[in-house]
Amino acid sequence: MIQQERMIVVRQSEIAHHIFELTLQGQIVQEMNPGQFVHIRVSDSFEPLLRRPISIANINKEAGEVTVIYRAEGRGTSILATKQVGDEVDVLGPIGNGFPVDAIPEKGTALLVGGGIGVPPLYELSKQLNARGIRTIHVFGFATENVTFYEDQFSTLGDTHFVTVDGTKGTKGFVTDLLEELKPEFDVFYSCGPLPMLRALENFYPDKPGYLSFEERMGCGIGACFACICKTTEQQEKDYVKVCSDGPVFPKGVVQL
Amino acid sequence: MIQQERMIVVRQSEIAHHIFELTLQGQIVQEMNPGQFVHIRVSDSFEPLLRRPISIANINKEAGEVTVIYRAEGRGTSILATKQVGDEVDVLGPIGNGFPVDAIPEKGTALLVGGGIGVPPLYELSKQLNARGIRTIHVFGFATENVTFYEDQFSTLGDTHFVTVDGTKGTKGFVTDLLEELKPEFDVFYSCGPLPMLRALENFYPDKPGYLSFEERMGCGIGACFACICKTTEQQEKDYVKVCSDGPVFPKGVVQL
Amino acid sequence: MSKLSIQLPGLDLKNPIMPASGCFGFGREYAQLYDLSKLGAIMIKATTVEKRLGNPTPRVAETPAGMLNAIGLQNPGLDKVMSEELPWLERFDVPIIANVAGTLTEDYVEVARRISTAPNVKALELNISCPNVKHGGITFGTDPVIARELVEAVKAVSKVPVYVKLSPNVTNIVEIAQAVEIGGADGITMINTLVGMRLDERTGKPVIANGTGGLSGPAVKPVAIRMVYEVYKAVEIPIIGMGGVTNTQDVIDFMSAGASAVAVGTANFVDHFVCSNIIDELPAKLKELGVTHIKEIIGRSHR
Amino acid sequence: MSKLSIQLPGLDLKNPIMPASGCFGFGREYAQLYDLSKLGAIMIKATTVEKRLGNPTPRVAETPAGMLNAIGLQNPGLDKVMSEELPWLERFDVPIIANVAGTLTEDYVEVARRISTAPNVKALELNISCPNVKHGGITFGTDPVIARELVEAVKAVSKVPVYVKLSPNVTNIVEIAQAVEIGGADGITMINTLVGMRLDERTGKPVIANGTGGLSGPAVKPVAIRMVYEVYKAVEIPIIGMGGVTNTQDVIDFMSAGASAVAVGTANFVDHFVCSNIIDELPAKLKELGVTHIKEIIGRSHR
Ligand SMILES: Cc1cc2nc3c(=O)[nH]c(=O)nc-3n(C[C@H](O)[C@H](O)[C@H](O)COP(=O)(O)OP(=O)(O)OC[C@H]3O[C@@H](n4cnc5c(N)ncnc54)[C@H](O)[C@@H]3O)c2cc1C
Ligand SMILES: Cc1cc2nc3c(=O)[nH]c(=O)nc-3n(C[C@H](O)[C@H](O)[C@H](O)COP(=O)(O)OP(=O)(O)OC[C@H]3O[C@@H](n4cnc5c(N)ncnc54)[C@H](O)[C@@H]3O)c2cc1C
Ligand SMILES: Cc1cc2nc3c(=O)[nH]c(=O)nc-3n(C[C@H](O)[C@H](O)[C@H](O)COP(=O)(O)O)c2cc1C
Ligand SMILES: Cc1cc2nc3c(=O)[nH]c(=O)nc-3n(C[C@H](O)[C@H](O)[C@H](O)COP(=O)(O)O)c2cc1C
Ligand code: FES
Ligand code: FES
Repeated sequence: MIQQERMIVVRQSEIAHHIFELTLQGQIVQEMNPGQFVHIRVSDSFEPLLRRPISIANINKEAGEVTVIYRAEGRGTSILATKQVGDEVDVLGPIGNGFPVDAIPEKGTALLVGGGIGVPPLYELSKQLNARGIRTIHVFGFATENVTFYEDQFSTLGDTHFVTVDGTKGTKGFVTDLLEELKPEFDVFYSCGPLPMLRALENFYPDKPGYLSFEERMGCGIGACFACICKTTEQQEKDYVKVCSDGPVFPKGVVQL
Repeated sequence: MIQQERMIVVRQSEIAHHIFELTLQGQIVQEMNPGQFVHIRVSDSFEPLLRRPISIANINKEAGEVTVIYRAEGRGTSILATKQVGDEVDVLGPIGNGFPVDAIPEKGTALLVGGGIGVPPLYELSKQLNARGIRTIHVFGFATENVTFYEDQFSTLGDTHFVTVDGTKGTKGFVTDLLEELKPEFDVFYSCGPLPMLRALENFYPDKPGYLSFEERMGCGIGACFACICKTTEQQEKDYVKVCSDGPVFPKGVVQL
Repeated sequence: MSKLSIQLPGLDLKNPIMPASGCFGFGREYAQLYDLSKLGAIMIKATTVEKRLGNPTPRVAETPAGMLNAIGLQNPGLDKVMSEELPWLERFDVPIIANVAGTLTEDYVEVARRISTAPNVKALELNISCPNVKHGGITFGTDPVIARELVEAVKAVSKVPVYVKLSPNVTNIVEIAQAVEIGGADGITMINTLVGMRLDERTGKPVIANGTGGLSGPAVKPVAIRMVYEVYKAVEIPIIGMGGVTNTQDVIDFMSAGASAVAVGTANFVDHFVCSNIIDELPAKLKELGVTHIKEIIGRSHR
Repeated sequence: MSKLSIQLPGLDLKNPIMPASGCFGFGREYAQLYDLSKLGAIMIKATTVEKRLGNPTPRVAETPAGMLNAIGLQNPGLDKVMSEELPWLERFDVPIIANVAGTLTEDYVEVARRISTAPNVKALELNISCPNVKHGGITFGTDPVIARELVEAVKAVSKVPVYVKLSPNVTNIVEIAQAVEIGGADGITMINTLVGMRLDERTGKPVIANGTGGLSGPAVKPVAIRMVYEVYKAVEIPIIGMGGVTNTQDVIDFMSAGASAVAVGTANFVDHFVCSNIIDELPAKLKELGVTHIKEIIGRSHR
């Protein structure tokens, strides 16, 4: 159930260039699943006005803590980056349908493909897949070395490969270049990242089941305002889906890419 | 000269109910005089948009510190009240023409009459008058006991009398009731407070020289926008004065009351 | 709570607070958060004869103390609204105000005729901010004659009172308000959004795919208050005010200016419990103002 | 700094940044803060034939990300502006744009005729947001015919190019822009303030003594950008854009939408060095955008 809660900042740090890791404590953590997101109000004033959707990167139900990882670039996320331990943050969540952890056969292998700030939700996903005994392969693309993060964290969970556009870390190029080279064996792929990456991936693995997480500008974040619509493919019965409440994760082939 | 400076909060505390004492450090303190004010931007965002005019209550040129005392009631002052030691505050100042400390004969007596949040500028004034060897009598009106402040500070400078509307501290009633009773002997009066008080005072001492500090809603705070106009009395050559740049202090008889 | 009750044509409101059209869908999502029976009324998303898929995305953009939207009246169409959305809403004890849109007078008439028969639809809200294709795309709500004629046509078929939602993008809103009053409107709702635009900082192109969007949120409140104030002086029919309401004080402000009830739009996206919270806070606010019934606030700016 | 220079009718601008009329007086106060020769131009406070004392106070009120003002065109009158203010401004190397106001066409004509002879006045800005007493108080700027006739009358006497300042409180701003272009306007400045109101929270009465006031500041920027964008497509004459500019990015946005230069109003009250700071920051911003001369930005939204 979606709730609105004033969560408490328990940790915040800059883990890469303009990339922040923020841990919040509160009741609503108990309801969270990988691939869902929270809708964060960064200020109690009306400037900026709208909430910011941010993916859930790490869930710790015992401690009642959730970690998000975000790039502080625009007006809202820059304000979020100033929050200090003990501050309250107004969070609406958890929202949406996340990654299906059980969409993969037992002892199977999952390919997790992330791009930039699309990588965070794959961390909790990978943790939960590993907990189910699934092998995970991580292939992540970033613009450049100084915006990469969580290499150690992912490496303890499975094979982890980085690719950067400028070649400053790992292979040079895009994730598909690396996949071409690695030719990983797997059962299901899960992905989150920029649209061109999702598109390339769908074309790259036409025969594999996959789940993609989408981004769209949001208003309400709960399905009421029709801001975050994606057109569906012709095979679908519905003409459109809402990223916030129907997604953000959809099986491949649902959303028109 | 008016300057814009990011001053540093060195102290802030609530000294009465919703009444805050804030001390800021910066270069512009060197230029300050009693009765002038500073124009404070309470937030770097545009919400709230306008600066807040606040009187200078205490100047410490050696330490480069200025103290202001304000009531945190509206949107802007409430934000100001959250500033913590070390925070920066954007201050424009010092602004306007303050109280003339030398408008009184040597060894003379000054009557300082303040109402509520009009009391603060009289503190620096009293300090400077006392430094010149002037005797000061302080008569201050407040709504109720829990919004009074600086009794000790003023008492060390001269006779200090409080009056409250509800009688919870000092005499019950208005400053004029108390003046009726005290019948103080003095040479010049200085006053800051609500308009009805200033009006009553002008009528009360028709034969004494006096200086009154005015309030008006402000835009620019420096004389450019014509927001803070007061009509002048018929005796004046100019039709109007600007509270920000011509005032906030005017000799009695200048402003139409 | 009877000190909050308001009677308006067709509407028996427990309290004067209702979500604005387009900001609350058909209620399903917010029903997850709180009991919709608490609300004074619900203004549902614009309904058109045929389903509409709306504009390309991005459809929203943030602006200083406001937002732009160009949803494009996306809705499932009259049939589905009648067969699925309205019956679902019947579980709540709350009157529904159906927002009616179209591009031809016939569209409005068709939606009004049928939707006004739904048992829980207690009033219509004519969204006259749509471009009228017959008159070369000129917006219904910007011409007093076209607006009046539309109201007359809808009034002729509607089984419930008709409120007309005014566009603020006009030189003289009083003229439009008087025209729809003459046309037979039972009430006025105002304001709809101001037309605005935001550009992408890097490319300089409009952020919203549609180019322009409708500005809403706190930024527009001064314009909305001014318009409610002006229209209140000029018409006899009641006004439901909106535009930038985010808290209880804003409700008092709109009612002071002359609104008999108040709708909350954009603020539902920022504080998802805002309508519910305002309803809880109103009694204390009335006490603070020394008022025994909220009706006494209506139009006090003018007294 | 020549990568910032802009040539417009009558105006040789070092850079496209100028304070907006009414927000900078006649320059004296801001001259205490920085060298006015740095500015592209200065739009001085509205000047009328006779001195005006303006409206009662309070004249300003704060609103979400904006403010209302009802100064009421207070100014010392044409004689004093000619004999004291303009000569004083001659010490700076900066073109002056004289904002001209009145309530009769004759008033505008008289001010325009005389003020356009001042050596440093390089252009006029006709403030057509004033009510026209002859036409029953209808604002000059809301009727295309009245607006065009006013421009024709002023053009007939002015010795310098005439820019017309458009009011945003109209149904169709393009129509007004085209009318003043036909009337002979050399350029357009836009937008003036939106009419708004704020109520006192306790009493419910308007905060501003005048009742309504003009809304300015960041809140109105989306409306201003939309209008500049629309007018740019419809006229050939250049536009000086304004409405909510607070920083360098806002300047880029207005120029992208089609403005050839940009005026900064309310922001001068918030950051008193804003014009000077923007001028300093523009070169780096152009570099960031990969542009060699600021002209290349003008109208890029449309390309
Ligand atoms: C489901 C979902 C999950 C996301 N998860 C993450 C995450 O884990 N980490 C992360 O860094 N980012 C994530 N994003 C993107 C993040 O929401 C935007 O980067 C952020 O909203 C930008 O806000 P700002 O204040 O920095 O920028 P501004 O420029 O101030 O934003 C202006 C407006 O545009 C919206 N906006 C701008 N960019 C985007 C975008 N890419 N997607 C949606 N809205 C946008 C903002 O929400 C705001 O309403 C996610 C987006 C979605 C939809
Ligand atoms: C020269 C001068 C000196 C002042 N000195 C002091 C002081 O030392 N201590 C103190 O507590 N107050 C002082 N005031 C009053 C103080 O400026 C206001 O209380 C304050 O601006 C209110 O801001 P807010 O954010 O609390 O209220 P809001 O309601 O958010 O204010 C909204 C707008 O109205 C303006 N405003 C509201 N009340 C006043 C007022 N009384 N005078 C001028 N503008 C107002 C605000 O500046 C702001 O622009 C002084 C005012 C002036 C003109
Ligand atoms: C996302 C969104 C969708 C809207 N859709 C509609 C609509 O379908 N019909 C309508 O009459 N108004 C619509 N509106 C306008 C609102 O009902 C309301 O008039 C306007 O937003 C001003 O109120 P606010 O500032 O409280 O949002 C919409 C507004 C928003 C923000
Ligand atoms: C206090 C104030 C006074 C103004 N006076 C005038 C004026 O005399 N003549 C005029 O044409 N515009 C006047 N304006 C309008 C501004 O020039 C400008 O068009 C408007 O404020 C929008 O710009 P901004 O949002 O940057 O302030 C005034 C604006 C303010 C805030
Ligand atoms: S953000 Fe409102 S429907 Fe998705
Ligand atoms: S506040 Fe602008 S002239 Fe005084």
